[in-house]
Amino acid sequence: MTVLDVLYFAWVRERVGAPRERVETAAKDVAALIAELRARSDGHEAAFADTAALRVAIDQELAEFDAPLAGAREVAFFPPMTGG
Amino acid sequence: MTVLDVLYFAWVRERVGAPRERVETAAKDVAALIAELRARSDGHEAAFADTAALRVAIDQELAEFDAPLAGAREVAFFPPMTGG
Amino acid sequence: MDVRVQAEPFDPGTEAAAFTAAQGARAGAVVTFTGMVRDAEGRLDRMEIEHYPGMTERAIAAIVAQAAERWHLLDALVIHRHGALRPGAPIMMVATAAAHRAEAFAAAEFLMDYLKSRAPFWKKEVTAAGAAWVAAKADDEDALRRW
Amino acid sequence: MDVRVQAEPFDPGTEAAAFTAAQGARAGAVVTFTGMVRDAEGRLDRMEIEHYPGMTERAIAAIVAQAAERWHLLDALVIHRHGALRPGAPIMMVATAAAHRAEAFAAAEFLMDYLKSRAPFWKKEVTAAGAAWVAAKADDEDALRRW
Repeated sequence: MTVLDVLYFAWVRERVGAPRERVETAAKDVAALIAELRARSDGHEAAFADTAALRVAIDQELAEFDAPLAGAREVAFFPPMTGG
Repeated sequence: MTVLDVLYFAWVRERVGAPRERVETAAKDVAALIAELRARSDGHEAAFADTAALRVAIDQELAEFDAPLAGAREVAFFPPMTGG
Repeated sequence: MDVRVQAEPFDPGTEAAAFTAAQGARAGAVVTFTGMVRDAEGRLDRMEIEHYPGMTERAIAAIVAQAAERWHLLDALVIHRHGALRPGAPIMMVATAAAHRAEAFAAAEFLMDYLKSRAPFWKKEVTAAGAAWVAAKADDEDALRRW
Repeated sequence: MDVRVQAEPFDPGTEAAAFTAAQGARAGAVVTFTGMVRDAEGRLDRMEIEHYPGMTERAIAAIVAQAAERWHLLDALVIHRHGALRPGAPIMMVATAAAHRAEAFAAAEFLMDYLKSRAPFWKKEVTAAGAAWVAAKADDEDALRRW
């Protein structure tokens, strides 16, 4: 088991109801972590209902859903970015 | 016969030795006018020696060498432009 | 190369003047882009911009380094605000300096395309009728493919 | 739409600030280009720019009108100096305002490409070794073909 800081932004944050949480997990990759997070609350379930609408960053670098979590300390979930 | 204001810019002006002159001519088009101008002096001859290096404007609009001069009042000769 | 992510307003003209003056006679071309809070219909109360502190600065620095190398930039500047912004307010600006215009233009467009879709900012529009997150545009994703 | 052909210096930052502020909340994007007298090797005494009074203003106004229509510009500005300019001095600037960035960028690049090859200016470089007219580049002529 490792402990991750999980961060949420924009409407993902609003649905989850918190900007961040500490999560103890044995998930091997992002997809497995999502499966665990969804079960936490109705808000989490709503946030992760459509993963095609989500982006993920591991330790502040954009990543794919099958990216391994080995060594990760911070995982962030958010919608497609709208900067500029 | 009509009277034209003929203007020269950049190295065309320097070779001709004057920025403008009034020219009485019966030339039907730009090419015919050039043939007349070349005979005026060695400077003119040098300025018009390579017409591929020249551009022409009739009444302040870019034109081709076969453009008719009917109705024209001002004809300008210059090298390719280097603005910006 | 200068990257600033800030809540405070900035003045694009002052920034453009300082950036241009700093180039001396090495640069032949400076391009600036300024993005403003648009509100053509006058229905917007404010734009709220959220970002991911830490990742934002890293992502922008990486994009700027890539642009600088690819187009031999003499200098580059990115300023991006977060927080609540009023209609008409400058959101962000990019400036690029290069020997020739083609490089300065290409680098500025590249930076904009990447900032739109790869820097962790999220915009929310707040009107009298409520608040809504701005959706990412397929066009913006497509724009990245040309580079 | 504003076109200025002048011997006097101008400050690109001041112009950019005024141009941006004038757009209110209609425009989402402002692009500026500033061209400076480049002298990377420090050998230039000055650049002398000759133009064709009358035709210059007509040609630029025509180019600006074309850009404004094609890219739905909300505003455009062209300033171009003539006379003797020192290394590092701004020669000219273009500013475009549009709803979205793609239009503002395309219009600014189009204006630059046309000003390079279709506005009657001629540049002469003066160094300690003498003076030479700047030759037009085949690249600049090619750049027009993309529009």
